[in-house]
Amino acid sequence: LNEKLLFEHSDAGRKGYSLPRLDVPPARLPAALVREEVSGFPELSEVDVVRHFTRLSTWNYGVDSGFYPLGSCTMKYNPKVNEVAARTPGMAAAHPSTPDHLSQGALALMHDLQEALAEISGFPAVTLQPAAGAHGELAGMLMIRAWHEAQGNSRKKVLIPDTAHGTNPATAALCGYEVVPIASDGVLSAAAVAAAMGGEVAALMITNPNTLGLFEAQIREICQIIHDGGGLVYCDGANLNALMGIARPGDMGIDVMHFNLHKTFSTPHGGGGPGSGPVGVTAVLAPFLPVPVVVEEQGTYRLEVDRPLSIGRMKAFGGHFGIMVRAWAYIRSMGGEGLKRASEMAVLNANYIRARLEGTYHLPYTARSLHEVVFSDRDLGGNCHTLDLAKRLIDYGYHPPTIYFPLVVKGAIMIEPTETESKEVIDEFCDAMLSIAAEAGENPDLLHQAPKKTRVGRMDETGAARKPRLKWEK
Amino acid sequence: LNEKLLFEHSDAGRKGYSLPRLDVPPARLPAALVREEVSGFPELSEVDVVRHFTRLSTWNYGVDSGFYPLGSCTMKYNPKVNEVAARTPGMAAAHPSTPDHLSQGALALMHDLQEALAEISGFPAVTLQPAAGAHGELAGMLMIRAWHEAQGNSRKKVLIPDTAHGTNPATAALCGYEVVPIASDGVLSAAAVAAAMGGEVAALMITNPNTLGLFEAQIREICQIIHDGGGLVYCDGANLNALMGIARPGDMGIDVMHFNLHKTFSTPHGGGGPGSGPVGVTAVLAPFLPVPVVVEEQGTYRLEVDRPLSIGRMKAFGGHFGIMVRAWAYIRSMGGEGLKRASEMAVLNANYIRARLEGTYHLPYTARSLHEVVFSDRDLGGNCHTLDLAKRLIDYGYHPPTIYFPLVVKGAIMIEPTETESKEVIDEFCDAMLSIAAEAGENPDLLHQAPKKTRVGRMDETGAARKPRLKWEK
Amino acid sequence: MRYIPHTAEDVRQMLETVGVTSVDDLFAEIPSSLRLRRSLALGEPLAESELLKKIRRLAAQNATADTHASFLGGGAYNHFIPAVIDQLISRSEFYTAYTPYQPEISQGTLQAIYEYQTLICQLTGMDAANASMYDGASGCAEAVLMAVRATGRRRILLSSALHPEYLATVRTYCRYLDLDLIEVPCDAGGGTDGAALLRLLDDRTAALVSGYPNFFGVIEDLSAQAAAVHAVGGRLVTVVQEPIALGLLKSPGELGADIVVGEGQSFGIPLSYGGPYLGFFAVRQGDIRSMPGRLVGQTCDREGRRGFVLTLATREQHIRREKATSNICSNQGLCALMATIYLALLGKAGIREVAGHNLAKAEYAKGKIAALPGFSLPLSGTTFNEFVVEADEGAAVVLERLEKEGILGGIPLQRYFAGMDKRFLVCVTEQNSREEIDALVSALAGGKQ
Amino acid sequence: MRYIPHTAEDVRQMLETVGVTSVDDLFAEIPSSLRLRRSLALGEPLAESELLKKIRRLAAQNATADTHASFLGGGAYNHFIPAVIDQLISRSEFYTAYTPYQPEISQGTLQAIYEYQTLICQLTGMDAANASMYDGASGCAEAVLMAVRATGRRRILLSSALHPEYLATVRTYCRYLDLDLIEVPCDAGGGTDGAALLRLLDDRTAALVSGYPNFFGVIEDLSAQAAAVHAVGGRLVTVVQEPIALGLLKSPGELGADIVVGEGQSFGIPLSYGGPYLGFFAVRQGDIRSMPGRLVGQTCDREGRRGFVLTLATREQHIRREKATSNICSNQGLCALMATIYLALLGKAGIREVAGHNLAKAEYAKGKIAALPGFSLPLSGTTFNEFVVEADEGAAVVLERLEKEGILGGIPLQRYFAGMDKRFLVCVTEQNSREEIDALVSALAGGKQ
Repeated sequence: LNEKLLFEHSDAGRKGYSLPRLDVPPARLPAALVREEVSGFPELSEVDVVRHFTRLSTWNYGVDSGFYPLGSCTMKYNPKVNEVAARTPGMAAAHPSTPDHLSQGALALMHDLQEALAEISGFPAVTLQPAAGAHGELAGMLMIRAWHEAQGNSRKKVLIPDTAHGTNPATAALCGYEVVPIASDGVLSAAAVAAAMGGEVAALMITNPNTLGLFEAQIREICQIIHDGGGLVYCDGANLNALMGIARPGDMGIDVMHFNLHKTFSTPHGGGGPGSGPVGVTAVLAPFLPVPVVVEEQGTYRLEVDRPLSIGRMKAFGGHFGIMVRAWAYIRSMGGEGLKRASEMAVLNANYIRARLEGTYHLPYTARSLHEVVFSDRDLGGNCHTLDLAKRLIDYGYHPPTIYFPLVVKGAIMIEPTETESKEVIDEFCDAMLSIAAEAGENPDLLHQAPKKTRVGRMDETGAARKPRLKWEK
Repeated sequence: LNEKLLFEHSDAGRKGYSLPRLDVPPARLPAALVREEVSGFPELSEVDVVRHFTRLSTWNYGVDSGFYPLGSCTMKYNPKVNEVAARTPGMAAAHPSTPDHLSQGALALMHDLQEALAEISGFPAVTLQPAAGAHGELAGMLMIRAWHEAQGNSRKKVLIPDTAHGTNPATAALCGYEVVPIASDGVLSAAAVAAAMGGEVAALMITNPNTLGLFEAQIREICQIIHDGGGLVYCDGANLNALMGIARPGDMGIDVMHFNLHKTFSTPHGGGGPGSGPVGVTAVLAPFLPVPVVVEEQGTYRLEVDRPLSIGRMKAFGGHFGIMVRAWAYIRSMGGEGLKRASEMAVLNANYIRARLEGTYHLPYTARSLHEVVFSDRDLGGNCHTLDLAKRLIDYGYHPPTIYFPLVVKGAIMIEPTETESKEVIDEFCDAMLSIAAEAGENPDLLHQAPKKTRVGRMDETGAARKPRLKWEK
Repeated sequence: MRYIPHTAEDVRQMLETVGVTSVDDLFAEIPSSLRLRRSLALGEPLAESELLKKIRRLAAQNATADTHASFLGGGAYNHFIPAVIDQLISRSEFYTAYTPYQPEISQGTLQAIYEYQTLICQLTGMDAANASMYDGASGCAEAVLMAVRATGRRRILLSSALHPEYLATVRTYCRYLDLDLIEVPCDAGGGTDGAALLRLLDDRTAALVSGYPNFFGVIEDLSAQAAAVHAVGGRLVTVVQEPIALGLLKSPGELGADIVVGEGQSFGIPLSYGGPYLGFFAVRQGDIRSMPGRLVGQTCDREGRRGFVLTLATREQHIRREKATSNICSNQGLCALMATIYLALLGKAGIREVAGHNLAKAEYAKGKIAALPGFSLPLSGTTFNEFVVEADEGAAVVLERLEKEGILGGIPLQRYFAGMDKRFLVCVTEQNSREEIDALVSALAGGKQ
Repeated sequence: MRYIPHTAEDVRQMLETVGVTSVDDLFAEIPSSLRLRRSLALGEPLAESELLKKIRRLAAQNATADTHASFLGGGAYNHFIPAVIDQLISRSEFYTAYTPYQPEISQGTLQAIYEYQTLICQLTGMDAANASMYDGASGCAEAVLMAVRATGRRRILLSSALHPEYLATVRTYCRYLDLDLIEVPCDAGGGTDGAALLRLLDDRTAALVSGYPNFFGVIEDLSAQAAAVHAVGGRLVTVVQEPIALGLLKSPGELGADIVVGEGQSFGIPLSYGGPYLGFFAVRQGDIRSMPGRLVGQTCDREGRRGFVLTLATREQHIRREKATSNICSNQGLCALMATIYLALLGKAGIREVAGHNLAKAEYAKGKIAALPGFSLPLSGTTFNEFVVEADEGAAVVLERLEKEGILGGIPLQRYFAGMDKRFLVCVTEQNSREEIDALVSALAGGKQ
């Protein structure tokens, strides 16, 4: 089925909305302020709108459609009861400016979540305000800079390993920092860090386990070097799903870390958002947390805003509360042992995939994997590349892995299965991967022409960027 | 994507359900009463179950997927707010044995719905208990028989026109009646009824508008003949969507009629049910209504069960309350004028389809159509039949019309568009119908091989019936 | 009008194509004397926000397990409903579809029903199940009719420990079919009296119909009943009004039942003040073609791919008309889907565990109540999750007292049985916490404990 | 464990394939000294039923428009949300998907965002909109950064009538970027002071940032501000915290704005105690490549079929790293979808009608309150659906009194502005009935009317 744009369905006079009869006298604005109409706006009945979006949805692929092994994105199952929890009227309809004493349920939940994240990560203080991982990074790096400034110290450099997410350098830049890349050999060595450290260096930004799915085994030594040099260590928490109940970043010497509630804590990705990116910090950094912070005193909760050293606000209001409710529901449903089991099974799944594919696909880094595994397209035959493999997987009914990232692996294929996938699902996926590798040698056109079973084929992305068409016009 | 059966996914030890820790001592039944296990039951995690049914759903076609012109089924849009209304906790969680004084909200809604149906149909008394149209028919015919018996009158025959739904004769048989068919010529003539009427005839069962979409214009005279002969008239209310606010069956001389809340009143069909089949009757028949009946006294509502002439219960409890909530929400959302507009636009849509297709498709009965129109496959070329047309429509993205019914039309194609379809949708459908008629002449294989775009093609139905496989076995 | 898309211009163009000048002309075949010359008195249309306000106001006038501690059972049960079910049945491909007449675009519904049929067979121990009936009561009536068809006999023995509303429904269905409906009394345990049964059984008997558990919560001796009724050539119809019990109890099929019907509401279907619920219906292999209702069967398409279709439709009304096995022409499709999802989530271990919790909670409550002065458990039979309590001071007084403490204490049996004014039926499920049960006991005792 | 499917046998087989003997061995690379040697102290897992009980108990401790008559606005608005929205966004293909990196299986998300971008352009009168930002406040901060990039200037004038939390967010984002942030005071009408603005503008000025309507509900004179800021070569950044107003008001684009950002929560997104909301962001044609955030563009596939893709990604962090226009690497996908559905349902007529109701209700309330002794409306500017009230007895006292009568009367301005202890901000939307407004007025008067 094809589906036109909303605007192409429109017919003058239709409406899919109803208002009660106006029970007060009508009012007018001064004519000079008033527009004619919202030109171009669609006019549709309710059934038009419902069919339109129902049809659009069928062109999408979600976690509920099938296996979604997007590396570094932790596409785990999103429990349905969490959706119910977030929609509980007393939660979903609460206005953010309601007085604290009439918001005790919301505040209690936030406080409980802060405490749970602190326990999981080993950081004594947590802010829930940041809206997403990158936003949490920004908050974290601003706190690091604020701490340095509070010491009268204006260091200007940040060390970032070559395996880092692109947000890390972008965030450092937003804090007025200059980025100094460090080469790793899959795992960062304390020696490399020691060589790069100096009096100008404010911080190191690290991801652990890193984007190759490898544990930064020298993390303790690395933190020690940075600390000894007067710097702080930021950890990108995107890969926390490997570590829950196993090891805590706060115990490793790290000073700041953000959480991705939409990865580790099972909240839905929503087609690109909203996420939520709380940040945990050491006691030293706690005074710098953004406001508001939820504080408990004798069983009563309040939003504390008067914190003189705070970096300020990251956004309006207290953060993505609706996402917090879901994450809280997840943590309470799993319990401490359940979270540990989640990390264990996530790591087992990744290692099982690795074991099944290793002979066929090239594995550039061979240290033991944690929750994800990165292959390359080196050994694919028939002039087939990672992109072709990805598109062919679509025809097999799978969402492709993350591709061409991390940049340190040429033609990277980054697979993160998560713990919610059964052995059955993983086996079928591995079978497909092996079958595609065979096809690449025998019938490479199957890969080059893929996908064939989708509503549209490969798109002209170059054309899209060269002459951008960013909105519909008649 | 293929999808195995639940049982084929199963793996010993999985569970998608959780219970609180048992807070009382465990108990045991005498061992002789206890089974080993429920042999064969599946074992799945929550994500397994969610993916399974999500995938299955994508093989279905619903009203929200597109146009569903199934004649006599009134597949109108099912408003989303009605789903919310039915799920309101105070409604969805109410136990049917709650004392009346603690169920006033539910009872008030039922009473209000009874009154609204009475107003729409012109019948002074309404029961909401029957579970579906055929169940309402049964209740209605039992009341007719009970009335006769109460008069000491044991007539044994029921007149049924050849255009009737198959449920009509089946229902009459369940009431111990013998069925006497009457031939109509599209519309039933008073003369034919007069000729068939006699002292043995308990009732006439009629559908108005009938299954050809034609109004039974002599209905008043027909009712008079039946009444004069000592009989009663039952009306199948399946086609009420043509008449709301236009004319009322109760004003035509009809004695009993059932409603289909899942047709006329927009409640979802649910893949085959649940429906709801209230019945309206004249004052004379009111004492025979099934129990319970919702009664109001000075603003207080109660379920009345002590009605000595009642035919008894049609089922446990008060009926399909969840469906009643949806129908009530629909009626209140539309108001009196809105319901009339619905019937008007439903009839306009049917006549517009008729006008657009009449030159190409054979129209066996030419009286003015109301809410549906019946064509035949007589003029289809290439040895194509109604079934082929239906399957080809699937490839065009439509649900086929009702086919091979009513029986009086050979190769019937029965199209009911309903009022919720826009001119745009209807035009596209008519274009498809015309295009298929052309294909039948030019390339009949397109029809014979259809559908091609579905997950499975035409099924071996004969094989299925010859050697029934009605459950999965290892 | 948010549900009707026609603009004035659409209507103009369409009327022109039809060849009439006004919408009113479309109704020209309706005699003028029959036209309604006034507006329907149904009030102004409500905006969506007003409608929701109104329904919430009404809903607030109903007592439920959210507002009260509830011990109501008696054919409708307060079990936990996992959130997954509503999420999945709310997919419009399921709930806005019609009967799967076109199998090529209905495989979702068809496969789910096939799975449902399988689950019901596994649970009941029977060979085949239909796609569902309206509810337990009407399913029970259809079972009686089927037993009559299958045996050619016209005498039906009905246990008087069946749900009274099921009995009433059977009577309605059979009202004009010239059958002998005979009630079999109960024994002191609350089960069908075995001695009386033997007296009443004869070679004109088509069937014995009894509950498992029965209306009083008592687990009947199905083996003995099966032996007795089979001895005279009749059928045993087993009615399961609380099928969670089958997670623990031996299946009726194993004990000799010939037709098993019941109420599936316990399987993830909201109480919803009485409906829609789910009648399940299962039979032995030899009786498949005389079973009422829809059936889904496995087959394959032209290319050999597995698929599912409605089958054996020759039994049904749209083909057989007055000779049909039943006049039913729908099934409880969406409710059957709910039950299928529910049972899939529970699985083999879950159904047993839930049943175990129900039993344990009810036994705990029984023990506490039996120990209270002024209260007794008058029936000695083994029960599952509900049981009859007798109160010296009278059921009505006691229940009213409980109500004042926010407890819906049970169903007064006087509602169904004249003279049982001291008895009420108490149901305890996995949803009732120990705290709630203790509060019930304490309130029964007059709050003086 | 309902979310983890591994059985003991699965684990055994998988470990064997991996070639280790225990799950613990998988973590061998983690130094033993870093291993957590105890269980996480997070308590027992809750069953689904317990979880729901717990969340409901918490939810009952929050006051909302369901429990109180609410006149809270100030950047988050109580508008009606049609049921359709939740039904559609609950389709798992939408909400469980990730960023549409693979366009062939993401056309649903991509087309919806393209429609969203179009709707935002139509509403704001701008040429291009991105796929959304976190919220209005962070969008406002990004707009400041963009103005700095686009002009190469470092001086920013911020209206002091902007939402105080937006101002605070701008300050946080700019904290270490060496910019001059200067506040422009308000005039007596409650708008940005025009004379002060002219004094502060100079050729180092990158942008003026002002609200429309502003935090006090007042409709600013955008034309004059645009003329003034353009005269010195700067940009006008318009911040719309209540975009329902754009159903009636001239679009910022028409009045000369260069960058329009705002909060889209009003468009069908639940209040949800402050988030997730929706930052919209729109610019003129020439600025597209310096805009932050994701963009969806139209293109076609190899066979010429129309389709949509993420485009102009060269601006973004995963390609440009430290040179990116922003560090944002997500959008508010699902919230943008809600807004798209909301606006599609309202359409051209609906958005105007809703805006008209808001205006009418607020004007009605203003008239009644202005007439009360002891109360005044201190600002003379034209407002849309919120306005400032001054109470002689002090805002805190008044609001506390209202609270006791079940009314959330408004936001005390003392919370943000020292010395404004008599003022509070009252918001009236289409959700407030006349009855509620009258009750507010009566309660303000001390209930003595």
